[in-house]
Amino acid sequence: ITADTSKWPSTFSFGKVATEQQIDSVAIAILPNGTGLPPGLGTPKEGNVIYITKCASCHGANGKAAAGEKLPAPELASDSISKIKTIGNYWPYATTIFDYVRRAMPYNAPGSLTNNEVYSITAYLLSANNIIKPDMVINAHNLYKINMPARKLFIPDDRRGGPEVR
Amino acid sequence: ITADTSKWPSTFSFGKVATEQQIDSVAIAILPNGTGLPPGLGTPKEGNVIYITKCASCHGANGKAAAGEKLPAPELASDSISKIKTIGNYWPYATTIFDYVRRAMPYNAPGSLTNNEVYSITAYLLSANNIIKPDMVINAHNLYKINMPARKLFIPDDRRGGPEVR
Amino acid sequence: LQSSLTKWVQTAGAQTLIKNGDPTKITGAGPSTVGKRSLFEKPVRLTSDTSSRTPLQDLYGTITPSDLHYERHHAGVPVIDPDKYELLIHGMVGKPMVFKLSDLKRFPSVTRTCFLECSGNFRTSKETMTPQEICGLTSQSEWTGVMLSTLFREVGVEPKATWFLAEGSDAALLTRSIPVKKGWDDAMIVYAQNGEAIRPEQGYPARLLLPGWEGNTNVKWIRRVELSDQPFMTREETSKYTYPVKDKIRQFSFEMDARSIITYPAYPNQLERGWVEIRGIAWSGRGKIIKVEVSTDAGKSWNATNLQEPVLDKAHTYFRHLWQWRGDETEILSRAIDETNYIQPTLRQLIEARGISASGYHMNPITAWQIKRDGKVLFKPESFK
Amino acid sequence: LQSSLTKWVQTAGAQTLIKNGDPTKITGAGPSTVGKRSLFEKPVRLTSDTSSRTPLQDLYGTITPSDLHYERHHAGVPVIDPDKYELLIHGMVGKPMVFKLSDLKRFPSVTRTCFLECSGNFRTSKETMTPQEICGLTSQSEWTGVMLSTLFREVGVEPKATWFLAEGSDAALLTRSIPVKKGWDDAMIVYAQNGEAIRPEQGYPARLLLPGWEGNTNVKWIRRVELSDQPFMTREETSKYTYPVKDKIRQFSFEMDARSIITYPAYPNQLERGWVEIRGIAWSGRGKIIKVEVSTDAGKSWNATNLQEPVLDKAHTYFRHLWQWRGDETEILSRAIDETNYIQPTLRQLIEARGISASGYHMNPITAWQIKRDGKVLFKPESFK
Ligand code: HEC
Ligand code: HEC
Ligand SMILES: [Ca+2]
Ligand SMILES: [Ca+2]
Ligand SMILES: [Ca+2]
Ligand SMILES: [Ca+2]
Ligand SMILES: [Ca+2]
Ligand SMILES: [Ca+2]
Ligand SMILES: [Co+2]
Ligand SMILES: [Co+2]
Repeated sequence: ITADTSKWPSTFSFGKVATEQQIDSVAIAILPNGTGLPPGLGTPKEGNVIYITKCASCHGANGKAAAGEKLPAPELASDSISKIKTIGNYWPYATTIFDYVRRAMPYNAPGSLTNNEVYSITAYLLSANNIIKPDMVINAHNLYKINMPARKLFIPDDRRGGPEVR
Repeated sequence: ITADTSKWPSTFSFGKVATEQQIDSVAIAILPNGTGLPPGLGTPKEGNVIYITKCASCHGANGKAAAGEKLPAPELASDSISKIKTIGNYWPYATTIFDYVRRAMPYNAPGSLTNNEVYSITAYLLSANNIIKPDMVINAHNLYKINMPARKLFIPDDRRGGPEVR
Repeated sequence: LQSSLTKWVQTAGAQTLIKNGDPTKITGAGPSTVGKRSLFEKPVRLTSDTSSRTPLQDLYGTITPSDLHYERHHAGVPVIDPDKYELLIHGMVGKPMVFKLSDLKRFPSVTRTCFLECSGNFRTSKETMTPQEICGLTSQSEWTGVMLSTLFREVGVEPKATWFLAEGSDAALLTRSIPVKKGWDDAMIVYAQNGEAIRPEQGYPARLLLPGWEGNTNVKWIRRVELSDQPFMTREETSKYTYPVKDKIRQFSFEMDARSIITYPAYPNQLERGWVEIRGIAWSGRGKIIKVEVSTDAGKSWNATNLQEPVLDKAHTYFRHLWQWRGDETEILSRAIDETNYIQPTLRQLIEARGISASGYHMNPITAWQIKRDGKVLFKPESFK
Repeated sequence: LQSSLTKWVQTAGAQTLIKNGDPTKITGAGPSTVGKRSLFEKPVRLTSDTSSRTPLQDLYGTITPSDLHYERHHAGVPVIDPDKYELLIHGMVGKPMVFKLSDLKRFPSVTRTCFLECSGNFRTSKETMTPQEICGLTSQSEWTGVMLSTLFREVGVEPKATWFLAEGSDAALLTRSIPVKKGWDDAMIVYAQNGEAIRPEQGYPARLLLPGWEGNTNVKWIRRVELSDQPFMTREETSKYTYPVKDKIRQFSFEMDARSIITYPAYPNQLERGWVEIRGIAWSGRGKIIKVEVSTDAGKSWNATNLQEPVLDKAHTYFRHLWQWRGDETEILSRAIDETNYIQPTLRQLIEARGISASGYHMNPITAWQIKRDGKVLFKPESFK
């Protein structure tokens, strides 16, 4: 699967140079260092209101299933005894919450939230997982600095190839 | 695409030995030496009657298209000036007529003719192509002996492989 | 509550018809038991009463989707119940036998990819012809089945048997005589195509596969193999699938000689100036393709092309050649060269070799495409009578 | 009069529903624009809300029919108009560019066959599980498209770029971070599958193909590639597609380790005494399969099997082994060995290596089938928690 590119032209000139506007309209990804976070802000309290209206029907009242309840979507918050993987005990970067919710949630209306709504929901979920205080204001300058408990557990693939089962 | 059969058993014992009856019910092929021709007989005259009822609608009144007519099926008889390939100028073996008509014609009711009907139609088609006399009786003992004009033209593939275009 | 997600997903299913919505904002349809093509893709075979042609210009790579495999029937497509299906092998054998489909599947099996081509796969008339119209009676599949030699071994083919009859269970009871040698060599009884059961139009539940040999000999819906010491001289090997060569008629012309066709750019493509990857398929019934050459100057000079690996025996081989079109009028051509060093001929060479009464069988001439100054690509018809 | 034949043929078309007639006496249906499966064959994917599984036990050879390719979606299947489709490549590049589908198709193209497998492809619970239920989240296609390296060259990827983000245009806007090295190595943007346009469920009109890497990274419906000097830590590479290994969580576990499964005999087959060709598929995300071994005595001894040629890199490889079953109760197992000399492990070996909190991701244990005295074939479930 390697082509002999020695006779290729330096450019085929297919396609067009992307304009800044074209890029900005879709380049919504956020890096763990906060690059890409938009202006705006949010609080757990406002997030809670939005969460109840737009998220709770699938993810449970507080991001948790009541006893015996089977949710159609993953639980999002955990207490210390929970074995279920949630933001609190499994997510290594707070920026991922903002990025994911903005692109994919609510499941039935993805891309419908304003940046402020996403900041608020992110703040609410972090608070519900006891990671931030219930009155913290979240924005582009502090979200990426939040220390996530699971961060220290993550290691890049340590399989080494070859005969070893790992 | 060659298997190492050295470790194979002498027989896998899948399938069943075929009974004589099973074979006879389907083994209808006829060799050019007449092997396989069934008992029975036919004449061009009787064949003509059957032909008109069961064949002419597709193959034309006498196995030929009238001027300007486009038949839905091949012409079956030719005169000396015709360039169209028919039984008379292209078929190398008379046995093929019996074999083919019995298995495949009439197109809309294949396998519906009796052996005597097939003998008669074969006789008719040979006669319509001026290969036999209009009063000849055709049966298992003489069909394969009929000399077909095109026979001498046929040669087995004379391409020899390799670079030659042939 | 689980059902609320199911409901969202199902509601979303109805939205597949929304062609103009932003797909990133509409939950899509959920998984299905059997997939379908995109609403925007409608490749079709071109049908006649007795055949249909593969849309070569719409395809990429080497596999023909099974539902687009070319067809050539002599009495339509039979409906065969696989539980009632039987293959009889008899004649000059030690032990005549009947195999059910389930028996055939129990034998050691083999998978191979090869092309099929109708030996009548040749048309030339007007400039507005697509690869499908010119050359669409060839397709390629991955076939799985049992080697005919495995069955020959099981029934004990007698040494004096030199030919066998293959008979289909269609309404034509189509029959062909095949040299036993091919049976021992690489013939197969195949029951699977591109991973699944063979399709009805390709011989369900089982067909004869004779790699590299003219399509008609690959008897579909095969029900019977009769070993003999001579050919049966069936209608399909006398009246049909034979052709005048000078003052003789060539019979039992089995192998398909090497051939190729450029499928891009081709009619009805509209070429744009600049770099063009010329693409096409090449194949030979006599073995592997070792080289495909392309000319972009109407046959004056020829360039080697890249062959897509793996290059398989008797298989469509994808070729590609990078070319810079500067807007000049020209002709582009391809020619296949196989491992026997056969070079795909021009129509003139074929007529020279076979005489002017050459018929449409086993015609494998070089196909030329005309490139017009405005980028129109047109077939270059050549009179052949 | 031509139409009278057409009429016969069309009347015959209605007869396809006659299942019990003698097919040699009924003219069959004529050719069609698009073929259909036999009425007697109904292979189906097994669906859940978000996935569907390939019926491995119904298949032969190495190609998965496109409409039976496994699915795993995170927001369903989007409907994408190919004329509106665009791929943006930007970030750490010399020249950010937008390619329409027609642009992508103009670049030098490549065809390759490889498997895809969801890294969550592992189930074990009861004895009555088919290969499809245990292991149906893997399929294989022949893919055609442009090497990602060709596009990297075109946009001028900066040397400091070490990762790229791949983003789908489904309603999940699914994103994964991929090392740039894979992009230069064998990554592709593919637009064709098994000869035709890629199917909607596999990413129409174009997807990322990362041969050998976990299914989720092969981003479907790809709309954007952003070059960066670090991974983006998206939800799919943090919350999902990571797994506990002892006291750590393994992330960016891309390669699918070698695996195999016997697809015949398997549940629900009923075995008959005598010779049996054991058949199955083996694959590795790290290169070619060099050997598949089968045990017919519950793992005490192992036999080499025949591998169907051509054996391709990172591809489902069909294996076969002839075995005589005399009616004894036993277990049959297969294990794949790849060109890195990795030997497919047992579940116990995997748990030993990863600890008891091992999840279902990247689990590739040996699958065992129990053969009962009466010929019943049952899966052998193993508790793993
Ligand atoms: C209609 C159902 C539904 C609604 C409403 C919904 N979600 Fe979800 N959510 C899902 C499903 C289903 C998933 C799992 C998707 C997947 O795995 O690809 C999910 C996943 C998530 C995840 C990732 C969980 C994990 O463990 O990886 C987060 C975070 C999330 N949703 C947040 C939200 C927020 C915030 C809202 C409201 C603004 C919301 N969801 C509304 C169905 C819903
Ligand atoms: C409904 C139309 C129809 C009827 C009725 C019909 N035929 Fe045919 N016949 C065809 C067609 C169509 C073909 C060409 C089949 C093919 O090429 O596979 C054909 C081919 C033949 C051929 C071979 C011609 C050649 O050049 O190879 C013969 C001989 C023949 N028919 C004889 C008969 C006879 C005898 C009958 C009546 C008993 C008959 N046909 C009735 C449609 C018909
Ligand atoms: Ca790795
Ligand atoms: Ca020959
Ligand atoms: Ca017609
Ligand atoms: Ca049945
Ligand atoms: Ca479900
Ligand atoms: Ca369009
Ligand atoms: Co043909
Ligand atoms: Co997956």
